[in-house]
Amino acid sequence: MIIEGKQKIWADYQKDIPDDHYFYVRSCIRQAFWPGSEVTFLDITRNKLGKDFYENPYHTTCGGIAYHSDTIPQETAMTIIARQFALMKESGYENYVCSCITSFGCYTETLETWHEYPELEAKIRQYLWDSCKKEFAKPKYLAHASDIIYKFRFEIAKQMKFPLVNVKTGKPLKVVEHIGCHYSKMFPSKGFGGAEYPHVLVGMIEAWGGEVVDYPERRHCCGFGFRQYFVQGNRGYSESNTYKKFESMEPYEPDLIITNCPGCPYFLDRWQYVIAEQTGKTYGKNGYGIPALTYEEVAGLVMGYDPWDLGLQMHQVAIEPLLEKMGIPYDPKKKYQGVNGKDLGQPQCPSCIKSV
Amino acid sequence: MKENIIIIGGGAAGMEAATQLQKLGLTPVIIEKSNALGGHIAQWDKLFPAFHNAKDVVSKMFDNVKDIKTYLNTEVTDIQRNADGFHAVLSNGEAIDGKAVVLATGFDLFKAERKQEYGYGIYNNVITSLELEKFFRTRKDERINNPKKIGFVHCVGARDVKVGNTYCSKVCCTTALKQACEMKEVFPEAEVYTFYMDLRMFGPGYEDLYLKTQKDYDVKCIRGRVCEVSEDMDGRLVIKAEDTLFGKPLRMTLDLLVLMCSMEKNKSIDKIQRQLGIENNSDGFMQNRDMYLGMNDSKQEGVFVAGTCTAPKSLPDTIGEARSVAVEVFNYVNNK
Amino acid sequence: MNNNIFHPFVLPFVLGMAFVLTYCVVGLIRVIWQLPKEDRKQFLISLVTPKTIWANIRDLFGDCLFHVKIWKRNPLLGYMHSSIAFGWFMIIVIGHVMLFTLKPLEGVEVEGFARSFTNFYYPIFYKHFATETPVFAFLMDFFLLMIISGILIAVVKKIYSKIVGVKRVTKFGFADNMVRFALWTIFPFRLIAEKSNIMAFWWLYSIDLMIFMCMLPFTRYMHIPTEALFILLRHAGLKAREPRKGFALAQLYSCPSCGLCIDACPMSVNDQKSGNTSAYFMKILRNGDTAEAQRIAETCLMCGKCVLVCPVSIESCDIKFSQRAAVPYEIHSDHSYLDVISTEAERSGDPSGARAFTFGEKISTKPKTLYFAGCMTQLTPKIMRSMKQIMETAGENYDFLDKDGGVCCGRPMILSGKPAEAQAMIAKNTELIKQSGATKLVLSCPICYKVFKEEYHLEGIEILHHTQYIDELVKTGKLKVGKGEVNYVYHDPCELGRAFGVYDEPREVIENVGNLVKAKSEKVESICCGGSLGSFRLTQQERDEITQNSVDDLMFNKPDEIVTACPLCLKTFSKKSPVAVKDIAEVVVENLQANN
Amino acid sequence: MDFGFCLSPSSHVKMDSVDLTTFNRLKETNPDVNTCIACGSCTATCTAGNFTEMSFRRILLMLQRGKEEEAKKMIQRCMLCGKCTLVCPRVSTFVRFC
Repeated sequence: MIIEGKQKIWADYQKDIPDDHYFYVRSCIRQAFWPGSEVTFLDITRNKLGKDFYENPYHTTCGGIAYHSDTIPQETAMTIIARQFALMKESGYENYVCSCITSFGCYTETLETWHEYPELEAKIRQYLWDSCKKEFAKPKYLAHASDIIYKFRFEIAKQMKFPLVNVKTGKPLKVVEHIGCHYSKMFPSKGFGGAEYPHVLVGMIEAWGGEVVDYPERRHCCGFGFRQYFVQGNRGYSESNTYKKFESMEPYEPDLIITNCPGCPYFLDRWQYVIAEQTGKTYGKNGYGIPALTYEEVAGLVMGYDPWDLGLQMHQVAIEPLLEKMGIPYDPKKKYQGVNGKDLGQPQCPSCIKSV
Repeated sequence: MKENIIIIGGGAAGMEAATQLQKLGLTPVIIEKSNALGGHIAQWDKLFPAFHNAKDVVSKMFDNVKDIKTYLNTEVTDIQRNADGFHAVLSNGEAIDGKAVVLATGFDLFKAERKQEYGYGIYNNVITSLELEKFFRTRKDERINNPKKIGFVHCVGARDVKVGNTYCSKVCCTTALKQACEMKEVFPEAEVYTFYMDLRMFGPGYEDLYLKTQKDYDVKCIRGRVCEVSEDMDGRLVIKAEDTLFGKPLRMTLDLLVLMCSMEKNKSIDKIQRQLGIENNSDGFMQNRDMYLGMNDSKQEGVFVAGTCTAPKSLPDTIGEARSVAVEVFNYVNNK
Repeated sequence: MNNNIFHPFVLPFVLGMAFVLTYCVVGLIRVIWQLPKEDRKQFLISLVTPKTIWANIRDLFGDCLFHVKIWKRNPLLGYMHSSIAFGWFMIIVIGHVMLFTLKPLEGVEVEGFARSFTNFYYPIFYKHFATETPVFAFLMDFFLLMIISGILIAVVKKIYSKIVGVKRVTKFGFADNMVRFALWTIFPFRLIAEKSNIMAFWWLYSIDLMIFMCMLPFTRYMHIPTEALFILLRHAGLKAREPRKGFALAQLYSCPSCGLCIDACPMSVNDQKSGNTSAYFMKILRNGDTAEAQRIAETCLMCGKCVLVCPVSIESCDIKFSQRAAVPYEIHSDHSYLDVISTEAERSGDPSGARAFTFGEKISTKPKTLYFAGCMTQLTPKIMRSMKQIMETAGENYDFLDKDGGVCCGRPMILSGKPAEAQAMIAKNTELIKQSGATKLVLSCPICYKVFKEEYHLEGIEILHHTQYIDELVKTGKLKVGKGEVNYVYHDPCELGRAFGVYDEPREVIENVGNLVKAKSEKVESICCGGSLGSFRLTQQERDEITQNSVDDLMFNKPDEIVTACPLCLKTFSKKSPVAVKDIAEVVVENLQANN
Repeated sequence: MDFGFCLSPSSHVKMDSVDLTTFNRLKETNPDVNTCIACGSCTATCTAGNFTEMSFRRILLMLQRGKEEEAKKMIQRCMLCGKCTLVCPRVSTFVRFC
């Protein structure tokens, strides 16, 4: 591996991220499956880094899932997006930050399409007016939330309590980074590091003391693919893609997978359970899986947040071996207690993969 | 005194070598066995890749050699080396002496009937590339009767151990595509297919011709070698090939099948070649001294080779070699 | 001379004789034991069937003693063999006759067991023990000298084999050479011993006999006793089933490694490849090197020439087949897809897309003559076209069985040692042929012809190769041909000529259309074209050498064209021939008379 | 547990783990099998191919791409008629499998 070659690519694919004052929109999937992630993101950026993040309570889905499942036409998706932009305008912001990679892809696609076909933009402007009586302004900057963490990764590193290092051996943790396809595969110039060697998560891992695992199927999709997953009979196809990735990363014995997309951590996490049930195979040590976390969860962990406050009990793959490697104290009894000590109920114990 | 250089063969290589030798101050003598100069290229209508008229090129060559002593309908029957060079006896009874000999004897076209499974000489509508070229010149061939479906078979007699020729004949791929386009021009309604093993578009503009073949002429290239031809009840040709990219055997009915015959060594020169001590290479063509710096030189002093007598070549290759051989001969004569 | 009836020098001989007899008896029991039950029964019955008894006697004398086949090939070589074999036989016979006529032994009374023991060696050394009458003395000396004359030829042959018309001889190891040396010296020693009565020579003579007999089972000379058994088994009509058991074993030991097949084998054109010939195959298989035997079995072209030139009539091709079959295949053929093929009548209304063969498409009535071109002929459309023209010109009521591609005849599968797996194809073709209602089946491929003749049960249907068919059409006047000026040479395809002796019909046809010139080797001796499907191992280069040799042989009398009657020969020769190569049907079409 | 779906086998040719034993054995007795230029003549002329899916070219490929079972299944259909050998521009010798 010629690291200079990658560095050259990373240098070529850089983008401007404003320093402050962001309009934040949430992710449908992430707030459902990893609610701790977005909370942590806002807490870190607002309270630890002192940035201004505004959330408009009227914002909705971007329509991406319906769009990629071929259930709504592009004009509809664009009108939904135009409404989001209108909310941003009304709120007095011009730096748009979204939590979801699918959304990021849709926003980028929409802005690029409007750039190429101004008549389409005019048409959408009309649609938005007709439907909501709103007017939008295009954001000055569009960023994905991971871009913000990437931008401030060294500031986070300064406040770091538990670096990505195995406290027992003193060696850096081996971390797999998995980028959501729509982050930069459609528009390589819109992502840090481009499409082939995205730097957005690599930068975080390196800044926080981990070691990146560069395995052959690194570029491969997690297998979500919208349509593939939504139809039960097709899920084997989705699962097979994840399986291919795990087979490929297995020899590297990664300690952790870090992701920046809503679907990826979900599938990389849950399919480990399904694969274990179907084939009896697990990819971590001693019958455990490999934890697949979001970048906010990892940022929270290294900054010393309580794992259960981060919502790590929402992961199927047990997180405890990782916490022990990093030397993070945790109270096993509190794992299935929600906010205010509410009992969340325990998952039914899977037969092949260890959940505790 | 000017030096005689005996050039055997009056095709493209022979004519061009003679032209250049004359310019260098030597006296070339061309001995041609047929009744006209020009060789195979004179039978060609258009040249690849840009559809130049072969006639334009050949007539310029004729102009260049009009002052050069030429024997037509003449063969060398005997040649001996002597102190001054060579002494050649001609079939017309004359004899000439020369300082050096240039073998520019060219090629024979593969006899298509040897690939029996293609049915040349058996089925009415199987023709050779040369016959098609003649059709383009004369527009007369009773076998070509407004065909609706035309097939071209590549590598007939080339890359085939079954006929003893393992080499690639180099020009047939490009010729097939050129002829396919021309057929489309003559019969715009016809569907034209070529059956190839590899398309070897090695020269400048050839890949463009390939693109043009697909884009402008809608010629369909199928990767598979035709292996059997038969006739149906109506006398149309039924061919069998495998569409190897699709992975299925393919059958197709055609109205005309053109066999892209390969080049083979011209065997009528064998006796003279033996007398001069020139061996054949593993492909059965004449052996030159070496592949790089002795391309036009033979292992025998004073004997030079040019053009397709050493390997299949395109016209530009041949002309280049003819010019190169002229320099070789000039240096040889002057340094002696 | 000496009234003693015993002398220690007889002991080596007695020892050797006892050993070889024991070995032969054990071997005989083993071979018969290994025969499959039905073969054994067939063999025993043949021993009492008058017809086979006569054949057995004829061949035991003709082959084992007089070597008639070798005489036919080369009289000198024949004399060499028969002088030794017959001479020796006569010496033994006369010796025993003498033993009875001279009794009682002079001055000694020997009875019972001692008598028979004496009988055992007495005639071998009689001159030491007794005097004989002049008649016997003359006879014994005559045959002894006869043997020695044969040995003299053998010695000369060893030095210069061409004297007996043999180019290449088998190369032997130490044991073979040693026994040969023993054989060569036995009779000179005997002669010297008899004439001089020097004790040392009696000893040498006896020891020589012992060496000869003790080493006999381990050398090619084992063929001397085995051949007698082989003749009996052969006349019982057995076929080799397993490569190293029973009948095949008898054949392995009957091979004298004489090497006549080396010169005959088309592969010997390249000296380095003469190790692939039957003589070596038999030797290698006899020695138990099955891997190498398998290699040779798979290399062989199966042209059958070695079988026909073999002085012992060893069916080496059968043994090679059994060797091929002895190596188990991982893959078993599955030709069940042939079920979808049917004739049109059966298929009408069948939407399954099954392939149909149509009969009587061209003519309203059912065809009388069915033409089966076969796979190879599909690749030589000239033959098909010529056959069509011939049949139309002759006004035949015919149709094609495989105009649009047919089912393989099954012969190649049999050639590869998988006879059972050919059955599906044979059954399908049989079904299609029977459904056609034809009474005559014409084949233009000898490969097909062989299997149709041998393996198919087509009762009531005449099976003809197209050479025979055309000959018949010409002879009955249905086809009128004119005689041209072209000089043709005819190549006998292996599976037509050697396999069925169809030598004359094609030649008669050719003589009707042009001049027939002779090849250097004709008929039985014709050389395989090199294209045979029989071989799995020959490389292109090796095949090319064979083809070139065969072409050179055909070109011996400078014909204008080569004519053959096999599509495979046609294709193979076309590559190397300096003149046009044509099928017989093509030549006939070229010479059809206008008034047909 | 039945999920209503399952892992689909990879369609990739896994060249790293292809078992070439059979092909190498074939190559030993018949080095010509390496010289295929994928012209497809064998498939087109195949007698068995008239009735069923049969391609000698693909058999050789299958054996080299780890699809031995598929190859064997196809080989079973061969009638050994030898036409493929005759039309092949590269090889001369009839292949005896396994």
